[in-house]
Amino acid sequence: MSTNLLIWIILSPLIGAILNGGLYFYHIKNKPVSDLTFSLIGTITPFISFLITLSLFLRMKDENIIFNQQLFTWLNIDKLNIEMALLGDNLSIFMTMFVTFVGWLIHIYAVGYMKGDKGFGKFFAYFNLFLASMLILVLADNPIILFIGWEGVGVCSYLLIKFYYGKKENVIAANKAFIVNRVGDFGFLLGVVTLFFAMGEVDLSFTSIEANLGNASPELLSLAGFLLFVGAMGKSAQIPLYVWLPDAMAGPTPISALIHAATMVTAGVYMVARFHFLYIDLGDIGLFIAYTGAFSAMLAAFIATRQNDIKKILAYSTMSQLGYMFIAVGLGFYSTGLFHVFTHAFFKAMLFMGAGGVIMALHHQQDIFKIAQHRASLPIIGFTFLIGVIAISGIPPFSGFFSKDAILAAAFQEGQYLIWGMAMFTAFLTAFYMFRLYFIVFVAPSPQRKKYVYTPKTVTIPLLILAMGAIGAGFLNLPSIFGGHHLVDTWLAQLNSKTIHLSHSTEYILMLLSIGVASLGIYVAYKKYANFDVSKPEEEVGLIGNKFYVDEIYDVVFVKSLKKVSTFIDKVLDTKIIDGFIMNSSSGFVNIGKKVAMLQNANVRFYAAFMLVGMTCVFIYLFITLGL
Amino acid sequence: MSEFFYLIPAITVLVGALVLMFMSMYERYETKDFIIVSTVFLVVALGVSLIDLSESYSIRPFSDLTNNVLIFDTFSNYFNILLILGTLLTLLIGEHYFQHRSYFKGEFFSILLFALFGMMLLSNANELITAYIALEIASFAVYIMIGFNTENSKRVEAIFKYLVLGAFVGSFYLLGTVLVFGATQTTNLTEIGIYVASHTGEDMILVYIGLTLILFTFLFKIAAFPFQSWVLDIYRGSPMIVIAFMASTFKIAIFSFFIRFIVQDLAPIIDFWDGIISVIIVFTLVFGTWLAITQNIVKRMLAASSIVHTGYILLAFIALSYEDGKVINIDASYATMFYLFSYLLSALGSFGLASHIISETNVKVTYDDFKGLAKERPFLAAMMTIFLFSLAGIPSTIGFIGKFYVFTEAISAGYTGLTILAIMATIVSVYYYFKLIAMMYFYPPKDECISVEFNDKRVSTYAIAFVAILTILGGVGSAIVFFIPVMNIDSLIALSQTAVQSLFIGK
Amino acid sequence: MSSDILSFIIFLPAIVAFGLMVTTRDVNTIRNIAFLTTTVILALVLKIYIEFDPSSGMQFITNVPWIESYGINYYVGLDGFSLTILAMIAILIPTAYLLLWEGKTKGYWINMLLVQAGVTGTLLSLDIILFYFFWEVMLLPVFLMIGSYGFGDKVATTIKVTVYTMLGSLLMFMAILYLGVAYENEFGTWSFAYDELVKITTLDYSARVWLFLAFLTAFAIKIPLFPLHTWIMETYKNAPTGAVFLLSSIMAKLGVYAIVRFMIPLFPEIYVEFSIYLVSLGLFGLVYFGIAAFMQDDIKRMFAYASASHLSFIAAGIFSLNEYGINGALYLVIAHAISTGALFLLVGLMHEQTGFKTMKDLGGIAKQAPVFTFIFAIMLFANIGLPGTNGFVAELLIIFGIYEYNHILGYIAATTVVIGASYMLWMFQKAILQDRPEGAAVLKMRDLKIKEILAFIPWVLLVFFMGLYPDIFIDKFEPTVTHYLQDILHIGGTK
Amino acid sequence: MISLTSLAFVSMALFTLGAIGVISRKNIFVIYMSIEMMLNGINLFLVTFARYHFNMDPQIITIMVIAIAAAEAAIFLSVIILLFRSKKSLDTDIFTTLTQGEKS
Repeated sequence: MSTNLLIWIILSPLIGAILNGGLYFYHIKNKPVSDLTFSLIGTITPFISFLITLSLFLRMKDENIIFNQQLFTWLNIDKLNIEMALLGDNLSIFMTMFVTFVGWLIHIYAVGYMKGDKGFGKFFAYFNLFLASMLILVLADNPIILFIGWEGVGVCSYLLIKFYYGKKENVIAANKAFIVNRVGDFGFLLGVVTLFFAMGEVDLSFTSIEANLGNASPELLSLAGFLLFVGAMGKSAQIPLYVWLPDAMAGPTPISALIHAATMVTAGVYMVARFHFLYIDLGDIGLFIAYTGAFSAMLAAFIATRQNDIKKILAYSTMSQLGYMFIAVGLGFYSTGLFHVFTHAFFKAMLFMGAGGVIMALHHQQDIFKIAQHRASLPIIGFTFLIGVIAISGIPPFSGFFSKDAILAAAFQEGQYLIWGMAMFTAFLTAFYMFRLYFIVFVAPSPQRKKYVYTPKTVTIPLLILAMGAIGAGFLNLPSIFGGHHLVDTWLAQLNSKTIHLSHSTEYILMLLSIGVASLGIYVAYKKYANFDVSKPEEEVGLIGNKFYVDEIYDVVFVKSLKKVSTFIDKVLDTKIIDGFIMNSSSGFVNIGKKVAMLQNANVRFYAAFMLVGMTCVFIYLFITLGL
Repeated sequence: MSEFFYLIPAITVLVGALVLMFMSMYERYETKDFIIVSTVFLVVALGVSLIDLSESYSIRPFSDLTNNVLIFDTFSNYFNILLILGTLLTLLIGEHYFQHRSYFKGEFFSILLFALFGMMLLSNANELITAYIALEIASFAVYIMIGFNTENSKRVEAIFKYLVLGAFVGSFYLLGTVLVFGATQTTNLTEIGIYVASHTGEDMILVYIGLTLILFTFLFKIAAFPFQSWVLDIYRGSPMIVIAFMASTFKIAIFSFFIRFIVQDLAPIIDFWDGIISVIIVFTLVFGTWLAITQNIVKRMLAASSIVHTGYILLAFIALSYEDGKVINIDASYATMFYLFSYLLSALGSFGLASHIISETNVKVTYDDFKGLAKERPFLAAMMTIFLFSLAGIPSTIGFIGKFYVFTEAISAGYTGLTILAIMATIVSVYYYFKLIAMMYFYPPKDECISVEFNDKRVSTYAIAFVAILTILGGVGSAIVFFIPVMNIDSLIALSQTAVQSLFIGK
Repeated sequence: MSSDILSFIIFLPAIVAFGLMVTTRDVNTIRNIAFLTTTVILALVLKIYIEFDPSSGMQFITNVPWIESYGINYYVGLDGFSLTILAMIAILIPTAYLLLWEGKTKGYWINMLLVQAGVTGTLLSLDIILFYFFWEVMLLPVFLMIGSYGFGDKVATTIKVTVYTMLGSLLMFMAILYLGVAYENEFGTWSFAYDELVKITTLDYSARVWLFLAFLTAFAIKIPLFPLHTWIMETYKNAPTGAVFLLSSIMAKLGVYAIVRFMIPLFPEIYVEFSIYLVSLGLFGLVYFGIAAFMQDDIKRMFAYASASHLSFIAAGIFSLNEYGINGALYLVIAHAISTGALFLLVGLMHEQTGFKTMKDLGGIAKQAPVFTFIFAIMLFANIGLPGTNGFVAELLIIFGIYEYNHILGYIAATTVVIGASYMLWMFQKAILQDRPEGAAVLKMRDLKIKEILAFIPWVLLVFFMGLYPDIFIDKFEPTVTHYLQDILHIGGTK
Repeated sequence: MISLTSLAFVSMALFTLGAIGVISRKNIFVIYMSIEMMLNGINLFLVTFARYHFNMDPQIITIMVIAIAAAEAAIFLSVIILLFRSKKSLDTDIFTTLTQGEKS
């Protein structure tokens, strides 16, 4: 069943981007364009795609069909045939749904947030472009087209991080993000290539890949699976390619951060789910993924406990939540993982928006202790922030609880007790550092009295909507023990992911455990920070405070050494050795020439003698040949 | 009186020489008049010899009287044309120079024509002593021309050296003749040829030795390896215009005689010297290259590069070889002749242009003096560039086609190694030629080198331009610009073919 | 007449150049007429591009004798390969004119015209002597440009690059003559047409290897491949913008083209024997030059390394000898020509404006010249092969090709994704984006004029159109590649 | 009668002496005389052959050679005069100015 609407989901934000870009140039070159124009274009276009998605979703629900749009043959060489085609199956529509929805809310939020910024128009151009690429990524029908979107979001994040390019650090952060992502893409591309040749050069659409997996040898398949996951590591900030995420917070506070956190980084999870048919048979690779996720989750949680920058904390929490998702998909519980993606999108978006509100209110102050010192009274933000914090710490009945708990249960059921343990511990840490954040920013006693700061409607309304999501989203996939119907799981049945079939008693026990762990974390945080003297802030010290020195190590191992090699090649190898060899040999030739030219001493007798010698030699030769 | 007809060019030149000699007794004639007169005679000679350019003939006029020492055929005619052309262009290009130098009196031009006469005689000579006399006529004339300005000690030193070495080597030539005579009892090329063809082993030893001695003179005049030393000094010491004349014509004259001797008469034994000449070529190329890259005086650089060019020509020369009764790779001789023509144009152009430039002042001697010429006189610089390209064998000039022929023949004769060496020499030559071009184009002029007054609207400039155009046409040919029919390269080759074929008439 | 259109395209610029040389001294007239000429040529080329029929081989052939006594013909024609590159040249040059518009002298424009004639001739000539003829002729104007309008130690640079390239081409000349003689020995007649020379069978193994190496040297110097690259750094650094543009965007590509057109068909089996080393060499160059580019401070010097890196990658793609590799390489030829050409022109503009071309002096450009920065960014991302731009398609295909050729090498080839990005982005950051250090005066840098923006629009469109819908472009030369692989080389290719 | 060999030997000896003289002597006059000596050696050789082959051509050639030598002498002497005038000396080793160096 094909429809022409799919492409418009992508096109409408794309057109928005182009319009905004053009207008922006007009704005800076000729005469100013009002922010209203930009914001209208910027906000309406995502809404249109959301509506389209919604309509498609409803049709799918009624007629349960999948949409599929063939645009044109993108490339057709020898056996490599790549169609520019879009696929709207349950998975992609599910993803599109909340990407467009949350994205739309973010746009509205941005209108309020970016008010008065010089680059208002540019910002919306980038923003729409980002959404468009994200949608390409989601709706693509084959890995190559997917890769176009994949890199597209990479570039947009680059552009947004370096949004204030005047400052060197921002640009460097952007470069870091882009290059680290390229490392991931390196893996992704090779994964596709390996897959293509392993399957005997068949058509590359997902359906045909799924159909032809049989042709490939298992070794090559697991290699391809691994390489693809390397790509996911880069995009979704997992060990060892996570270093770019915290730095990415340099973008326009905190919206680009939000992009990275809520939307883009989930691409990796989505991609793995896309290739579920590949990973389902690769147990060991799956396990590897799960472990990577678990370790990333724990590492991030650890680091987050000692960070003072509100955005950095949220960034690390994102990373740790992504770890959870990878645990799920690694173990084959794709729908569970995606469900966590879904819920996470809501509460994490809300948290970032709240943080943004706070930062905005305090004139771009990001250090939580400074924020605490001269605190503003932000009732709505405070309220919603609390919801978000509870949700992420996994306290029922908030959405985070259900999704996270499902993952824990899954790990337990698979018998991966180590992973389960780590995840549990991470849950504790999560609750701890999130509430640390909350208590310091909103609760801990502050020296001077609060002054009320007005927050624009465009900021608050999306917050409230998301808050509802954060509360209610969990019920969409209510486990059967609460009489739920696993709506998400059933919707994503195509992924034929494993399901939880533990005995109810064990499930109850596990739930209680996780709740207990979470509340323990909250308690500790309360003890330590509820009435913390914010005038003497904690230093970011020690192993954890310095993020385990990973950045420094990378810097030494990769950057510095590369620079050394490069200098060596340029200064020594090329200049001295290769070129030196050529130059010296030529000058040596000339020098011999100078010596030889001495024979031209302008003395006639010498010349005559010279000739005579020559003639004699000839004659000796002659007599020999004549045999005299 | 048809036989006499073929003598007309040579005789015209001789008469012209005498007329000029007589004219020079009277004070009232200007240099201009002498130039005009000599030009007239040359043009007549050229015209006459052009008449029967393409027909193939070979006659020995008045054989009872001259006893077959002279032979007139298409071959000699071809070379005569080149020689006359060279002389004529030298005159026209030098017109500016002559008028700026007070000491060029009437005799100079008669001597010039005498030199030409000697060379033409050389290309007609069919007998060793006649060849020697012709050679000496030409050489003596050139000696005098070099030292014509007796005030300048450099000129004198130049003749002195040229004279001593020339006479020294000349005596070897005579010795060779004697030995050959001792064996064959004749000095007539044809009879020598018959003897060579009919004898082997013991009888030939003297002939080999004698011919080797004669070969030395040949190598001396074309400045091959052991005999190259004189070139740099003589060129350094002589007036530019005389060098232009020597460089372009003398080599041709020498080759005309020796190609005739080798192809027509000595065919059966030519392979005997291949070993020697190969070694000589190696040394000539390497040595010439070494000399050329180290010179900073342009004259000397061009002189040294002429040594290298000798190497190229010899490369084609040894490609000739003999198998079961006939010369194979006869094409090599065409290649040689074509290369001679191309070298005539390029050398004449470069030396003549240099002489034209320095004619007002004495500057433009070293590389540095050429700085900024392009800004000063762009058209001269452009033409100089063309000539240098041609010398370096850059495509679109005749020099490239010449090299193409020579190398192709050398390879097809199996001298791959030597050809690679020649290619290397060419690569280096690019360096020293481009250095001059760089000087002309990439630097601002030096103040003391800016010659105050000059007008380039004069005969010599047009002559140079003419040579330049020939150089380009010779390289581009008719087909590249196929919608504009012009001089076709093939026609030149065809001419030299008929010329060489005429050597075999009556055999 | 339609067969002579190629000759017209080749000689029109030369004739115009000579005409202008003798007639006028006014720079503006010369420039305008020259620009007009290039646009006329562009129109003609587009006409050809439309008329061209991909499925049949050589087209628009002119074949008249030039030097009969040695069987040398004036033999021109074009197929998919040459058509693609011809179109590329025709599109590139007018824009370059518009970018170089101001402050040039008479000789500059005349040289530009002559170069165009030379490159077009080189591209279209099918007789190998004719090819050599143009191959040398096209260099001379560039040398004049470098020497006359260059910077720094320009004369030494000129002499060096001259001798360097002559070294290569004369070795090739030797090889050509040897082939010609071999052909004459075998068939009794002379011929230098490439489709005749491939029939030679009598050469023994060692001879073929030597000839192959001679050809390889000539082309490797031009491309350049490791270790024959040492001339480019100084040259690119000291040469004027126009010359660098021509060298990097067009002439280097001709080296690649010549490999495809002459070298591989002449010695297929030697080639196949050596291909593993050649592919490795190309990839080594990719990494080596990429790393070297990392620490450059002079932008032009960095671009020298960058394009050396890309061209080694292209060469590797060609050498991999399968449909993916060759198609990708050809595609990258165009993509790289556009992006690098644009970058060089923009950097040249920046150099003219600010007087700097070293990163440490530059900075804060983006604030003053947003449009400039915008186009710079697009070209930069096209250059590092961002999906959606033409660079990506090409790199993807080359990676596919090399992977099919050899898996391990395929993995190395994919590093291009990372290498290219790193040094380019650092340059972008240091030179364009970030502000100059505190206290340093703000550079005065004008934004692009409307004329220049218009000049760039076709390039930008091409970048994206070729990136989003490559198939229609590739269809123009893909059949040629297939035919090439199957009928000329009798290897690979299944369709 | 005297054998060909001995006569040939004498003439070759003359010739060789001349050749050695050219390269060994400093004075230009002596150099000139050495060259003449070489020519005379050749003349002697010619005459010898004439005698040996009972052939008159060499006699004529001899006379020609003498004539040529005379012409040579004319130029040579004038050059010697010029050289002496310029440097007031006839030592070959001082006439070595034509190397690289100052302009002409």
